[in-house]
Amino acid sequence: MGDDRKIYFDHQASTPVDPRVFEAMIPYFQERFGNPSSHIHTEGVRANQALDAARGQVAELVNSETDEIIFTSCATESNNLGLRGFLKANPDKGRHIIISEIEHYSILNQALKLKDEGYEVSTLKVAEGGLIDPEAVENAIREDTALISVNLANSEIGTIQPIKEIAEIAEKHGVFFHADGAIAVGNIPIDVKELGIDALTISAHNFYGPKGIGALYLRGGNNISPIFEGGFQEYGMRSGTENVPGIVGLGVAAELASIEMPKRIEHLQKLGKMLWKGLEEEIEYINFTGHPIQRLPGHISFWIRYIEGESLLLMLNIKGVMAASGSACSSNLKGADEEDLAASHVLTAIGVPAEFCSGSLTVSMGKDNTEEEVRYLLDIMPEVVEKLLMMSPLYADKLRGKDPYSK
Amino acid sequence: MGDDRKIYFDHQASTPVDPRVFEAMIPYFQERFGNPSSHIHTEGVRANQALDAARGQVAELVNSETDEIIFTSCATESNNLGLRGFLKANPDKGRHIIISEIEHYSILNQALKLKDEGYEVSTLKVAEGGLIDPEAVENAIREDTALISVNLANSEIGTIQPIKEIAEIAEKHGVFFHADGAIAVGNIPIDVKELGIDALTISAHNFYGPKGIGALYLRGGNNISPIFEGGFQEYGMRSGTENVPGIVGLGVAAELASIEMPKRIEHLQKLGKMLWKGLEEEIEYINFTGHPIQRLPGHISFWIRYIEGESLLLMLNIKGVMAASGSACSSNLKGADEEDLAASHVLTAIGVPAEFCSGSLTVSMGKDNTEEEVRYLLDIMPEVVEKLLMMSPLYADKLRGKDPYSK
Amino acid sequence: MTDKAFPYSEKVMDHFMNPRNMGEIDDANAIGDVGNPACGDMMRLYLKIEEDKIVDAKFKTFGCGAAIATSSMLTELLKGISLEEARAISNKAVAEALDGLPPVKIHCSVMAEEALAAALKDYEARSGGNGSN
Amino acid sequence: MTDKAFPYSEKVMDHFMNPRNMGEIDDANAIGDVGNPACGDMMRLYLKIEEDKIVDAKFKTFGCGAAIATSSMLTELLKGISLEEARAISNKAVAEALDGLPPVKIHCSVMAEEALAAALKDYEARSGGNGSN
Ligand SMILES: Cc1ncc(COP(=O)(O)O)c(C=O)c1O
Ligand SMILES: Cc1ncc(COP(=O)(O)O)c(C=O)c1O
Repeated sequence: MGDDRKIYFDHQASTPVDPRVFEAMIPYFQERFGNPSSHIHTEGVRANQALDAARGQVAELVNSETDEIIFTSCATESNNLGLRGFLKANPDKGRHIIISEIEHYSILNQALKLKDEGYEVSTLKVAEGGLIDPEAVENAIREDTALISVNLANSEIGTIQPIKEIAEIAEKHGVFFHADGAIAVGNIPIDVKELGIDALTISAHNFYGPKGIGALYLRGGNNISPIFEGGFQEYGMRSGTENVPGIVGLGVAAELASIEMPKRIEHLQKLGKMLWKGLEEEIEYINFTGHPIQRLPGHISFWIRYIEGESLLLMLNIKGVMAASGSACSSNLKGADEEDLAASHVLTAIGVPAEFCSGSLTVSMGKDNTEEEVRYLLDIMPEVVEKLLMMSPLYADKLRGKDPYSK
Repeated sequence: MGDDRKIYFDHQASTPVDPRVFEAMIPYFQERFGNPSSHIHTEGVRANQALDAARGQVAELVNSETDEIIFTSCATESNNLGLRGFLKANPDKGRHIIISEIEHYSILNQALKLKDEGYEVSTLKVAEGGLIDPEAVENAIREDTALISVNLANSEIGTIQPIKEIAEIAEKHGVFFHADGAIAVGNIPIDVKELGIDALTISAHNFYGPKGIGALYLRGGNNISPIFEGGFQEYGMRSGTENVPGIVGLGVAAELASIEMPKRIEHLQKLGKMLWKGLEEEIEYINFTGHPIQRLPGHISFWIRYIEGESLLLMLNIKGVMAASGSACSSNLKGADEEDLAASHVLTAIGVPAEFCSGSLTVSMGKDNTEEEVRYLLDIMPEVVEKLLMMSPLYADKLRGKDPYSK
Repeated sequence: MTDKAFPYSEKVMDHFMNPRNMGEIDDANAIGDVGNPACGDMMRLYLKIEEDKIVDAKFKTFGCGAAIATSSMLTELLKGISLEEARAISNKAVAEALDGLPPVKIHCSVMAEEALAAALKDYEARSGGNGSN
Repeated sequence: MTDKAFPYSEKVMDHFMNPRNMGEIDDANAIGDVGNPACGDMMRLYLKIEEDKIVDAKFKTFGCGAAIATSSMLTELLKGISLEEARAISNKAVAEALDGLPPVKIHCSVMAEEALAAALKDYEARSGGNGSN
């Protein structure tokens, strides 16, 4: 299988823990392993201090108050706490919610459950580049709208939403506004005060922190109920012994992101442009997805006519390049039923015809990727694509003049 | 503050991660950091294989099938998934549940919420040693009993419940039976098949695994609903990107526990006996709590007449000994209201008068504690107790013949 | 609930990377065209049948790794066998020949069986229905 | 929502470990006995008052670290001051003198204030009520 090169271009699915983050976590496994609820003894106090410090670091990253950060186990949990927790605590706020059609499953499937429970859900359409129209949000708001939830950036197509504009509308109408920042926080500048949002989902493993830890920013004064009961940790909003090393890791990842973000973004934008341009020049049947400008730095998504995405990914992987078809963390094929194999809801939403969605690819670069790695991908793409085109009955048809993609 | 001795006697609150567990986790932070849902590339596949291996190790520890183990973020979540998840999926099973009065807050507070939602809750009394009477369980079962949940071992008083007997009764009446094994699994032998239970809560940080990871054993054929929605990880029962290093750690902790348990128990029983005997001989006003025999190895709990628990703990901590007053992980004093300062529900349940509960202490030893450490505690206890007695107005009254503890 | 999923078996990967009999048969007398790109998979099977015997088999496939590997394996199994033997080839046989497929990819082997059935039906139609059982 | 809780300040720990004025005053002419063990805290304050001046103060306390430290600090504050000055001592003053208390322990300083009030009331009762304002 060629050389042993391993190029990781799937940072939207997960990122490696930064060595400095890991270094900071180490003491909390074996030495400083106390339970933060053990207030009375040294180890408990130390654990508590670690929590406080991390809370401050995360607050700093998003410009919130320290006590507006609630630690959770993942972005999925934060999304559930943000929506379900708010609705539970505010049953009088109405039975209508607004989301977009390109949300992560942790929002979409909640919306489905909420529908079962009698809520009405307005699902906003997006434009071709994946952008939500703030005006559409305003039009969707009703007397009984309890909340709006929108993803800050989409993992599959990279599009960054006009959050500030939507937040202004939400505020104007007094509607609670949650932004799913799972793959945005730590990767692009986010200032909750400047944006004016009520809640924000934060995911450590998407910006060089560990898996198993997330957070929810909740603007002071907002009331939410926990989604599970217990010993009242996290201001009573998230029970369970705190994942201290994970929280410490999230904190340090946040601090590093605060400091290094401009440098990281500059680097990723350069790589992104290089890849975009290279692919555009070399791959004849390529179609880029998502917004050309309002997108995550270093995130390139596309589909290629006549060839299927998984087989392309598999071939790239054999050549040492790891990328994703759609959102890797959005669904679990293990034991899933056939439905999950259907075209991505995000791609159909941005107008890619269902029959072409299975060709979609997401290349998401990280701070440690290099130009040389991008060059390597550009080097191998043409032959891999050619090989799959040769196998494709659709391409054969096209060569015979019956192009399935030209109507 | 004397020498720099640090003796950790608070293993019921949390345990240090075993060096071998930590060693096994290390690669999954920086090298093998893939998202298990990234099925198509090498890093995703590796992450997936790590999950499978850990699932097998945990299954082995409790003698379940591999696919009967669902990973969660903590015991609190497992308890909520076990109860709430079952009730959600089985609304036709009735609106009555049975718990005991010495459950952890993650069960007690759920029961309160369930009451609000129209469920009826029978709360079983316990005997002086903290034991639940299986006959009382049988008497509490009604036509509409949906589930029974009982803690396998209690963190505050160490008592181990007659789970097999209760499970037989539950089975006889066709009632779902969940056991909260948070501090029992990994510390005493547990065989779900032999016990005949439907669900079991597992907590990694209570047996030398990391914080931030737990599991729920769910007997095949039982149906539960997730408590939050998302991308269908963990057989659709627990969404969110998996905490891979945490899961790997839980797996190895389980394997080590499987292998070393007899040795660990023997060691802890020896330490426990030594401490019990020593305290009995040296501390005049001591009262042990919990069951003298049916208790966690290495777990000693007691209260001392005339003196208060927190001040005793503080003094011990200054002398380098870390122990707990009641269950450290059961409540969070940070920002809690005065109510939390009330007497422990567990101690009042076993008949300790409320006015004495604040004197309670839990010394929970671990596999790496030594006889020398026990001897040290026995050495310092008399002078610490004496100092607090001298400060106590209650003791002064007793010396004057007005003993508040003798009626 | 199942625990085996990805990765593919080595055999699947081998057939994916080095597909056997990939291409078209210009003078095929049996073509099976099944699936469609909207479902993520499309397979076109070409057979050359002489005197109730499959003398050549080729394919073109648009689809995932499993789809390509099952196509490749199917053509391998078909080459040189009689029509009767071919009719007995089930999706399970193809999957087994590949040392198994992940549960979510079983449909690929079903597609292979369907492609074969379609090709045999095409052959019957072309030959006036005299090739049936 | 608050973030500062334990640990206690160094001053609290110092007064807890080395309580000042621990004990009883045999000829106290003002005793304040408040709290009860069921609430986790009980404090008994002994004062020796001469000509409207507190010449001695001692305590016995059953309670947590904060309860003991506030008792100790209260007696320190009281020694040598006039009754009028004593009446002005609030729970806040005691807490502040200890460099603050965790929010959940504020009730300990309240108990100190109550013990003082009870002792002063006891003094008034003993001296026929002529010490009040
Ligand atoms: C019996 C029992 N169940 C559940 C828990 C909750 O564990 P965690 O805080 O790790 O979620 C505890 C904590 O001590 C416990 O003792
Ligand atoms: C926008 C968005 N929200 C939420 C999630 C869920 O994250 P996790 O699986 O870490 O809980 C993802 C995962 O990719 C995501 O892309």
